[in-house]
Amino acid sequence: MSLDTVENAGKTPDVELPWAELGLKKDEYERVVEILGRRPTGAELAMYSVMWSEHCSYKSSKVHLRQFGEKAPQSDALLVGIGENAGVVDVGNGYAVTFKVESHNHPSYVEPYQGAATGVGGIVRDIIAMGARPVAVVDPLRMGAADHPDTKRVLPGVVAGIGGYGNCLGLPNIGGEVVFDACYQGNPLVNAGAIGVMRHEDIHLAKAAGTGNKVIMYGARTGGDGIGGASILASETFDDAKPSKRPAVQVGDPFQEKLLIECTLEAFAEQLVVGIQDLGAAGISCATSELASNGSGGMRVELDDVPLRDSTLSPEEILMSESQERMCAVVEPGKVDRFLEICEKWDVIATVIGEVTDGDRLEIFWHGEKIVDVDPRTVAHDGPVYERPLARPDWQDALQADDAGKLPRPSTGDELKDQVLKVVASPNQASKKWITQQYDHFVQGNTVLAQPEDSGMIRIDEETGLGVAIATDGNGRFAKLDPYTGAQLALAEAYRNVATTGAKPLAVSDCLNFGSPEDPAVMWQFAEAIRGLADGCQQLGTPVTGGNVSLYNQTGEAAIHPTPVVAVLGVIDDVARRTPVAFQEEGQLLYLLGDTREEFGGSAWSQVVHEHLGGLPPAVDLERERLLGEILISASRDGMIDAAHDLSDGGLIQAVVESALLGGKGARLVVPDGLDAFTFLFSESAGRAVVAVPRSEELRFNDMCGARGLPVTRIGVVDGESVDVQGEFALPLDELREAHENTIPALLA
Amino acid sequence: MARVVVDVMLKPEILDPQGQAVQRALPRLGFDGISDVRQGKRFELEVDGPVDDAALARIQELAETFLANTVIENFTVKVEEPAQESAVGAEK
Amino acid sequence: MARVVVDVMLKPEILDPQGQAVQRALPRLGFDGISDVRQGKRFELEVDGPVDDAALARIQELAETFLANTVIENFTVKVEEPAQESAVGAEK
Amino acid sequence: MTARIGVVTFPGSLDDRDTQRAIRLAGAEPVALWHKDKDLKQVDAVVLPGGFSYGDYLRAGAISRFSPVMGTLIEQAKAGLPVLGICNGFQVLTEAHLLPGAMLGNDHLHFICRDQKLRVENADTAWTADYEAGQEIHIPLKNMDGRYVADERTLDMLEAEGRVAFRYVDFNPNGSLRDIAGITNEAGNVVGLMPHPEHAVEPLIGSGRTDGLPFFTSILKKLVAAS
Ligand SMILES: Nc1ncnc2c1ncn2[C@@H]1O[C@H](COP(=O)(O)OP(=O)(O)O)[C@@H](O)[C@H]1O
Ligand SMILES: [Mg+2]
Repeated sequence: MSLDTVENAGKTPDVELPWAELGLKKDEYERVVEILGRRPTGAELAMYSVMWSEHCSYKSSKVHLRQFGEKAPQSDALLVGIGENAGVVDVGNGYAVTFKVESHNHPSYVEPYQGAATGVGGIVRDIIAMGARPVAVVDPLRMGAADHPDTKRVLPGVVAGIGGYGNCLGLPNIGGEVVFDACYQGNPLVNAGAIGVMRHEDIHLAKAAGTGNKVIMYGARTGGDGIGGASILASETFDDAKPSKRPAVQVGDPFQEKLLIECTLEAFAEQLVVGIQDLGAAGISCATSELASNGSGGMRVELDDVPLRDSTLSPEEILMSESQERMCAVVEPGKVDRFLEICEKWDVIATVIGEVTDGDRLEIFWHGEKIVDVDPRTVAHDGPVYERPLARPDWQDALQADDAGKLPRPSTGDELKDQVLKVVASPNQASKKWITQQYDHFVQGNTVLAQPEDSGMIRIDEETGLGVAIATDGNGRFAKLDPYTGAQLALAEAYRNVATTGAKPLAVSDCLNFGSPEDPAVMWQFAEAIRGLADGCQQLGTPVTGGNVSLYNQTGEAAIHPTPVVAVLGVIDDVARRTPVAFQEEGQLLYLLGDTREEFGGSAWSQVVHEHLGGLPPAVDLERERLLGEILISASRDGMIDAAHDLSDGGLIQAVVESALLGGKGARLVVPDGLDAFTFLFSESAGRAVVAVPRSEELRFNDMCGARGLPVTRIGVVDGESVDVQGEFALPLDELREAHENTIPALLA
Repeated sequence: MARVVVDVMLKPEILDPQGQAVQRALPRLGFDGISDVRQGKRFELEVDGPVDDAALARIQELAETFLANTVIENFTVKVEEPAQESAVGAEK
Repeated sequence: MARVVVDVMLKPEILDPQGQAVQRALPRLGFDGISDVRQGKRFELEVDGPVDDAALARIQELAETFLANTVIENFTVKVEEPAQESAVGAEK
Repeated sequence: MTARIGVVTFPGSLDDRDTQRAIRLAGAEPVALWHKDKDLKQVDAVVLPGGFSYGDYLRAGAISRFSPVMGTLIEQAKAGLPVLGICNGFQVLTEAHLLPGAMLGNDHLHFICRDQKLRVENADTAWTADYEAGQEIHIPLKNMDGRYVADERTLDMLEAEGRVAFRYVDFNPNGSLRDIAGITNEAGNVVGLMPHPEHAVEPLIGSGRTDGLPFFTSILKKLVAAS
């Protein structure tokens, strides 16, 4: 069959297109026919099918995600909310910050290096598309069992890919996570986040306004990569001679993306850009339909003008290609020449492919024939919305009844010591230095804090020292035990991590990684997690500015743990006040902030010592988190603390060991009255941090906590060459260091 | 002892940023007339014992499972006959 | 149009950690009997027009000044005869 | 008067802005130079900054070495213009044969980013006069292709002529022969090293030390004295 034009589609209403192979449901196809008033052309079907896919349309998650808007707390800081490429927050002094987390899970399993690399590339383009200069990246990762042979294939490849791309772009990597759990064996999670900075007046939105304005594609040539269904359209049904398998994995070119960043920023600086959109999932289909539908008019595109890497591509394939490192800008006719000049300066290929029209149609032409004639809103915004059935899993009660509090506990000091060593050396608690030293932390010369600090911190203004901090957290084990609480715990931990470094938490982005939405149990986990996160953000006053949903993380019947990953962004008015994790000086007093309860459900201890997952996760008290945050920020501002570390996985002992190893200074700890040593060391109660207070500040610090009603307990002092728990055990720093630092290299190197 | 060479190249439809960077530099160096450059990997394996069909089958498998990722790369396996080697080029 | 292949390998006296990493992984993958692995680069150049002596001389120069760094690498230049190519191996 | 120090931006340069900041902090005037311009804008010295010029494709520095700016730079460096190559800049200098030897992939095959201890072996170059010979400093290091190699004869010559400018101490992060972190040409005006002094010029930022600042004050003093 030759070219399927709009005219042809009108004349041949009975031709049945392969909608099922493209992933559309029968009723979805019928809706397309209804919208158009005729059957779609192949090119139109290509566009609808990708734009109405789960990934692009959020059809299963939309009804739940609405809560982020409905429950959004009043926040003066929010300049651009959910719905744009990334949210934008005011951080003062005329600066705005944009940030977002996305997933690149599946491709990273198939081709770890390129999958992870292109994940970084994609999230960075979202940031540029807002008008911002990207300033840092983070990479929350979840892998299969640490000792599984396939983990040795996937993780080093993923790390090399993230580093390979981010390092080459010149973006410091300032945070992330590495979590191992067998549930991720066939579905590792590779999430990537980026932060960008701009002046308020530079915020750009994805819209094509102004009749006669030109649509310019620039960046890499379009190739046949990342085309799923289009090749079915193009080959099996329309032209059997074509190769039917196009690669689903793409190779990234970070060098090209670096040039894209520079030339985009130069064009912004000269105010040449009316609207801009990156080309990510669904490629040109997405960029043109979104630009057009967010603008006032229509758009006309000459597909022949798209620079190609492979001249045999069909128009359907060009529309669906997900080739990396491409952008689309809308530019006034008088400024087109200058825009093209800047692209040429940076050796970036740029071509005018269309213009904004005064109609309301998106029309696409190929060899002079019209192959697409649609209302762009129906493609970009009117996708199907599903209220999928959800049901609390039948195993949930039994899981929660299997209380971790009943597990045998260590009964002697020696036993306690052995278990401490075991936890500190376990893959999830061990130092991730082998991984993070493959990332550039220094580039751009503004990094204040990076791994292994509680949050990453970047100076954004040299004059004043204004800075931003970011932390990402998630705990699939907690979320499995109770998805509502689990999501709030992820939020609480990221919030706490930011506050611990002295920054004020402002806003949230998230990446929601779950199994199949067609499984009611998974859908229930998903709905509960969103409800928890939305409620939590409302209570903490930190709006969700954007994020990403990744579903179908499932091997056969087995879904991953529900894994909401939460990123919290904070601001600090002078980075000189930042509080580091490392103990700074011998003799400083150690205080534990917050309440410690017997909470072991989902804990590191239960996993490492008993391979157990059951019971309830720690309780969440967000008012307490907020108070703790305020105290940590005030203490940093007033110079009352010299080091601080939030407590999370592994409990107090893990935090103290990390601060001690980083500072090269030991600690003497005393078990406080009313607690047994085991609970003191291993409980994972939320809302806690440990701080080191210079003796001169002791009174002032205690008074402040007392006045605000935050429980504060003196637990010891920074001292010596070991971590010493009075009456229980002493562990030399050397021994702890070996335990903590050798695990990951032994598994991966 | 014999040498087996495994050449691994990106599939033609996959972007080859390295090859492209080389090609784009050629005009600046004063080289015209080269319309495409692809850059891949060459593995030289020194095999103990005879390179019989069984040995080659195993190397074929090695290439497929380890030296190349066949999602994005093609490979070829060749036994190198020392005499024939540098057909035109001189080894420098 | 013809294809010219330039193979670039590290000089024998230069440590090749990539090749060594491959070789070290072999026993784990169940492959014995390979005593050495070296990893290098393969460039495939598509040449417009005939590959005559003049063209080859130019490519030789290109390899020497650009594709290889002769401080550390050796190279060979070969015209690829399409028919002869995959001597033993199948292209996968 | 103060000195004007050029910083070349190649496509893919990353630390050009940081290097300009370091020059400013040292009290000199940074001047942006563009790879496509042959003109060096009459600067008094040039820094080739770190990064991944041309993506490090082919070999690190191999493509940049042929850019128009390098034509002029090679000529003037031979005539005595002070040139500092940091990381990618060092790689460009070896590819351009302004410095002997070559840079290869790290022996452990990974990118490595760390605060690295170095010893200043030669404090007589244009860029190291503010250090003492034998002084140990900490400078951030971050690279994929940082393994310095040269044949034995060249290495012996470098040692004999005191042209090993910096050596890694306690830990060799990339397999460089004889722990070489940086070298100088015979005249001492061209220096290249893998670690990044421009990332060690402010307390709090990066490694939090200022051990890298003397690179920039050394050249400033020399230039001001000469003028
Ligand atoms: N994949 C990664 N990329 C970058 N940084 C990481 C990564 N994994 C862990 N880190 C960093 O290592 C440190 C410890 O991580 P983690 O134990 O997860 O922190 P926390 O428990 O405080 O959230 C943090 O600074 C974190 O940002
Ligand atoms: Mg923390």
